[in-house]
Amino acid sequence: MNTTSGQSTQYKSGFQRAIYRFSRSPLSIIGLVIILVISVVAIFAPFIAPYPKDAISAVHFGNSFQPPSLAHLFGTDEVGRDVLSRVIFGSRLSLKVGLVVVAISVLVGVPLGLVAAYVGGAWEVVIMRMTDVFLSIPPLVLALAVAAVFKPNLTNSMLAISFTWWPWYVRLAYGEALSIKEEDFVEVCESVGASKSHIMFKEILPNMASTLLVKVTLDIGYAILMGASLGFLGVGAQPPTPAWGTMVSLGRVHLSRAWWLATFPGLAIFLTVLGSNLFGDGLRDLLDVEMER
Amino acid sequence: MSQHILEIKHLQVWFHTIDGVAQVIQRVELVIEPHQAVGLVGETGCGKSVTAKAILGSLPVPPAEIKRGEVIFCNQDLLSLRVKQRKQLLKQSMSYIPQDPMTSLNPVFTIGQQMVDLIKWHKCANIGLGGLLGLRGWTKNKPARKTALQLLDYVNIPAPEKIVDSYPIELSGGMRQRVLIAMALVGDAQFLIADEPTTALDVTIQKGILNLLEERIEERGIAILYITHNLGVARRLCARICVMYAGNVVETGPTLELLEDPAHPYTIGLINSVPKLTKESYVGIEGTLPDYLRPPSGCRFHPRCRYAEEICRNTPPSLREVGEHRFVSCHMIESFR
Amino acid sequence: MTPCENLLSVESLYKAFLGKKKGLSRARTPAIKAVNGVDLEVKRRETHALVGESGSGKTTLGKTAIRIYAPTGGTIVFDGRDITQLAGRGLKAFRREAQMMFQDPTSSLNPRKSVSATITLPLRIYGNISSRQRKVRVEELLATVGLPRPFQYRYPHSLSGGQKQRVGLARALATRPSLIVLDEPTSALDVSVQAKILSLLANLQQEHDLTYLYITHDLAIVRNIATTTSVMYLGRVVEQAETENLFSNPRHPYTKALLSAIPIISEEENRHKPAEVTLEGDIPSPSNMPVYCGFFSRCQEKMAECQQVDPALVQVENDHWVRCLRFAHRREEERMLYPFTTKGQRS
Amino acid sequence: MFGLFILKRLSYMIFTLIGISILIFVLTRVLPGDPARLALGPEASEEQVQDLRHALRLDRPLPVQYVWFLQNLAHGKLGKSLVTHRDVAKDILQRFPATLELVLVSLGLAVIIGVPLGIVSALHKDRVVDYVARSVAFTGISFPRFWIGIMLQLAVAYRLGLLPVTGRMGGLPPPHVTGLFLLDSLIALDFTAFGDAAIHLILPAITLSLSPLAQITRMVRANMVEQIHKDYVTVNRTIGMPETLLVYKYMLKNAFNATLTTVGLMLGWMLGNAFLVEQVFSWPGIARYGINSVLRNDFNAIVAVTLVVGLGYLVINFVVDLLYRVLDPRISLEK
Repeated sequence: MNTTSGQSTQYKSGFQRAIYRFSRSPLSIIGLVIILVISVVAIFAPFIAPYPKDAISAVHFGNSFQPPSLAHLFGTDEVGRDVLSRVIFGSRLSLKVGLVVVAISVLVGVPLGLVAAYVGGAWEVVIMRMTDVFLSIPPLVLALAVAAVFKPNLTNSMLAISFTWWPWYVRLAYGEALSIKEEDFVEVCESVGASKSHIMFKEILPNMASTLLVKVTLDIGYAILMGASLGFLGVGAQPPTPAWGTMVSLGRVHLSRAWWLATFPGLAIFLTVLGSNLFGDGLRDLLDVEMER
Repeated sequence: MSQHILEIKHLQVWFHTIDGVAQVIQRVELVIEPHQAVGLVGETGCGKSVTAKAILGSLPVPPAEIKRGEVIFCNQDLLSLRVKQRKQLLKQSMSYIPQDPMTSLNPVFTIGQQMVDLIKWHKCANIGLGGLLGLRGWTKNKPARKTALQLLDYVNIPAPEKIVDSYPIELSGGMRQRVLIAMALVGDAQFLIADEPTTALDVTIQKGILNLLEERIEERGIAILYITHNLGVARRLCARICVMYAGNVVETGPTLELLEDPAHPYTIGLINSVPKLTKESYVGIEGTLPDYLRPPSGCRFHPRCRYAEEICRNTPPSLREVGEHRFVSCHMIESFR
Repeated sequence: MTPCENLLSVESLYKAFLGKKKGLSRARTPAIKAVNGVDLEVKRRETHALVGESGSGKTTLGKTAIRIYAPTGGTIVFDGRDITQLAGRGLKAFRREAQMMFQDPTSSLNPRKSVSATITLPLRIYGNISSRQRKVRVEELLATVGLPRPFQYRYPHSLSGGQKQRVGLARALATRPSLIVLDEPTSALDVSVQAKILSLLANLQQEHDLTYLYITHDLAIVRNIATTTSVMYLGRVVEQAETENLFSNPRHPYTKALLSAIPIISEEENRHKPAEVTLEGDIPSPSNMPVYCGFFSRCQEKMAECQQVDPALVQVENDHWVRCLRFAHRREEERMLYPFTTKGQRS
Repeated sequence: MFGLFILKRLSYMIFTLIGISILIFVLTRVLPGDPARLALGPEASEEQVQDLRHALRLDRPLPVQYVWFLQNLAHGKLGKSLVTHRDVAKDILQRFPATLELVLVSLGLAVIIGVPLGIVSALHKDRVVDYVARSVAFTGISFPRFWIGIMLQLAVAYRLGLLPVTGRMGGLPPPHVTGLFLLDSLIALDFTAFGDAAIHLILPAITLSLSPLAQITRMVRANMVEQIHKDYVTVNRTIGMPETLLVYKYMLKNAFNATLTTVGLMLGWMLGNAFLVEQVFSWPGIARYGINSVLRNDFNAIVAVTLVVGLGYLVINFVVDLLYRVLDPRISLEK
């Protein structure tokens, strides 16, 4: 509705409206809270962790396999290191995996998707067929193959995951760009003589930003999950680095005797992924409604 | 009680949105006689579709709220009936033609399947498990399919046998609209609400549909509430016209009288804004539509009205009789007519 | 070269869209012949109306005429220069002289860009003026289309339909074009808003010596603003004449049907409408075009030979052309009187 | 019309399959890490490694290797596994039914629970049922499969001793007909074997089906909610069509088409994720075989497993596309 005679209604700007609607759905708030907590924990890990030295190398054979107690909230592992501290430092690694993988995938995938959709012709066939090939292999298998060939460490596992992840962004960008390029304002820019790159990156890309944001939020969680899976299979970060996936895999060996070794890192993964899922989904409902207007 | 087929008394509908409460329908009065075609005319956002939805009971109640008013149909107030009762009443005597033929038919079922379900349902309460599963054999059942074919022929669709087994996507806009009209004529309803059925169609096809509607309505003696934003279409089909502006009925009257000699300032402005074949000059109406979140006090047209006085700004006007079946909702009507 | 009388003239223009590719094979679904041999002349400072229903190819013709789409056949001459084969820099240079205004207000503005960003884009490409001058030019343009200055900071979702169309118009005026193609600019608007936009367009035509190619299906508007009118059906011009002439003496059966179908308001408008004509059936699909007269299936006055011969555009009066066999006999007489002016076979 | 579609899709599948083979072939051959050295281990002498390289034609230029590889592939010979020294094709044939059984049961579980849950939560949008369903969906997706597997093992199998911890069969497997123990035992009417196979299957199936269950619920809910806003729903409801008919016939069929693609995707997704579940429950399927071959860089096996899984993926997508066309007339009738 537009303004009436003179006094213009005080409209909540798009952003305020978004905040109001976001605050009305409890699930999204929980998601946001979880993500904030984990990011804070990751940033201030050295100060938060009760035994910062345990995270890397310290060894106290004395109190190995201590069950969770006041001194060691998450108990201690087979060499006596405090599991809580290792989990806290592990959050750094996981967030790094999530962010790096998503960043690489967006930087590689989105421009390819845009070119395939807008320029079309040979580009479209080559890019989309290549994407189909990559996507027709289950991601874990491909990542596993790539990670195993390299020396197993964190960086290689991140590259392996990105190697299988970028095609999803090509497909997302391709689908969105195809529908946006039908809009009249794209034709207007063409008729005014704007360059192809201007149209792709300054006209089409901003309009898919919201869908991209939703996928990025969800994918950070899934990338962490994939990273942990690779760790679990032994191709991720090697001990003693405190990676959640590896900790679960090692904890599994002593499962019967020390259940807490595997349980708490797994719980941490679960919480992170849950947080990013809830927040991402809340974001999607929010942006869809905004789209409808 | 009254011999009107439908009577709306002082209907008021508000919508609760995030930005606040939109007082969309302020006061709607409407009377429809049996076998009479009444046109509800107004620009986008004046609340004509909301009025129709209020009658049909398809207003989504969470955001919408019917503050007050009665919709008396066959001597019962629809608004106070329970859903089950209202559906039963509507099933027998009221039907509806939607606006956009492209999206109003279910895309994954053939025309025949949808019509047979409707016909079956009109006759008996339940349509049995076969109907529910949409088994292909089921739609071949003789009586319902025969009625469907008759109805399609009744709305001048060429080759109904082919149409019955085709999917909506295979039909043109005009053809789909005829199917929707056939569906609306399934039960022998005495009252029909048509929500701008021809807006999405081309002019020549629209003419065909209007002719069809006119003939069938006269034949069956159906009363119709025809909603449109096009005065010309209303003139062609309706005996009486109600002009709506910003949630109020501002003027009603017999079609020819109202168009030749409009009374309410808004109707005058509206008729003057339409480009005519006689090349009379057209001048729009100053200002813009009011904002329902902060509607202007008193008469909602006062910010755009030349004759607005102090009284117009404070007290909302009510419909006053100014001639034979002519009603106008304006305080200053005597001063300039 | 003296500016010739026609700003834009188009001869036997064709535009076909290739059908969808069938799998890897070369075969495609039949091409859709949107524009099927059109001749058109638009004089300077004139409003030439293109009238027709959906599927008649009027929008495609409008876009092809100013090279938004590349034509598949025929020639386009703009201000004396042949722009049919223009490409690259040449095409870009031409673009500033002809702009377009679109039908759907919401989809013609990028929702993520502010009003000033939308209007500045053409200025940045052609204006080569400093950013400060650009800001002044934007405010000047907003004033021309009747929008207050602070509107430049607003975004499309907070504007009404009419206001969005005014922004679209301001953008079209940015490069000071001489021709604007208006694709049903007011059909998505309400009557009261439409009237204001139409009067704005009329004033701008006087002030800036603009030529309009006005595409619409609303004959009442055409009657009020157009000097010449071409009626289109299935990608072809079936009748073209001075607007007065077309309304007072329509020749082609389709034009008569169109005129008789217009819903009118006042009684005296009836006098301007021809006898009652109602069409049955639907427009044949443009992919399998009949070889004979496209209107045959719906024509009330069809004759036997209408199904064999594809009629050519024939001059029946000074500046009044019809494409119908009923007037074909005129051609024989004409050959004697004006041997060289039958439009179809320009030498 | 259908013939053309099938032909087009088949050519498309073959094309993608070749793409996969090139991708995997390059991965195993070109990237650093000499397969022969890795296979024989550090203590093997240099010329032993050279013999192996020659035997596997690793010393030839890459294109020649690829052509040789394709010829073998054509004859169904996938080469010898460097670890078990048995023909890789046999290994895979022997293990594939185990994975298939696990995947099918898990998918069945996910669909049977997921679809109704999705419908119910869509119809009662933003009410208690909806929140419960959505939180179940979210937790389902967020659980790391391997972790939930371990937790189930710990709690149910180990502590409570209700179910077997690992493995596929307690006693003797039923006579081999299809390789699917449940089916074979039914065919042989040996109910004890059936019971034995079933209890072994419960934990891994639950673990594998958690995430697809969540995805299906979300997709069904999203599609049903999308249908609610469609014009034809409001029109039918206004005409007075009963809710049950409207929902379960008209809306469900529309929603079902889109759900089908998700089910297809889930089946493909499960093939990939069986790796983790089989590792946790030491389930003798090709996934576990694949992991060991990757860890030991037994590149013949890696290529074979990837090809088989890739082929499975493509076949599933093809079937889903075919069903989609049958169910939704719009696509095939598009003029």
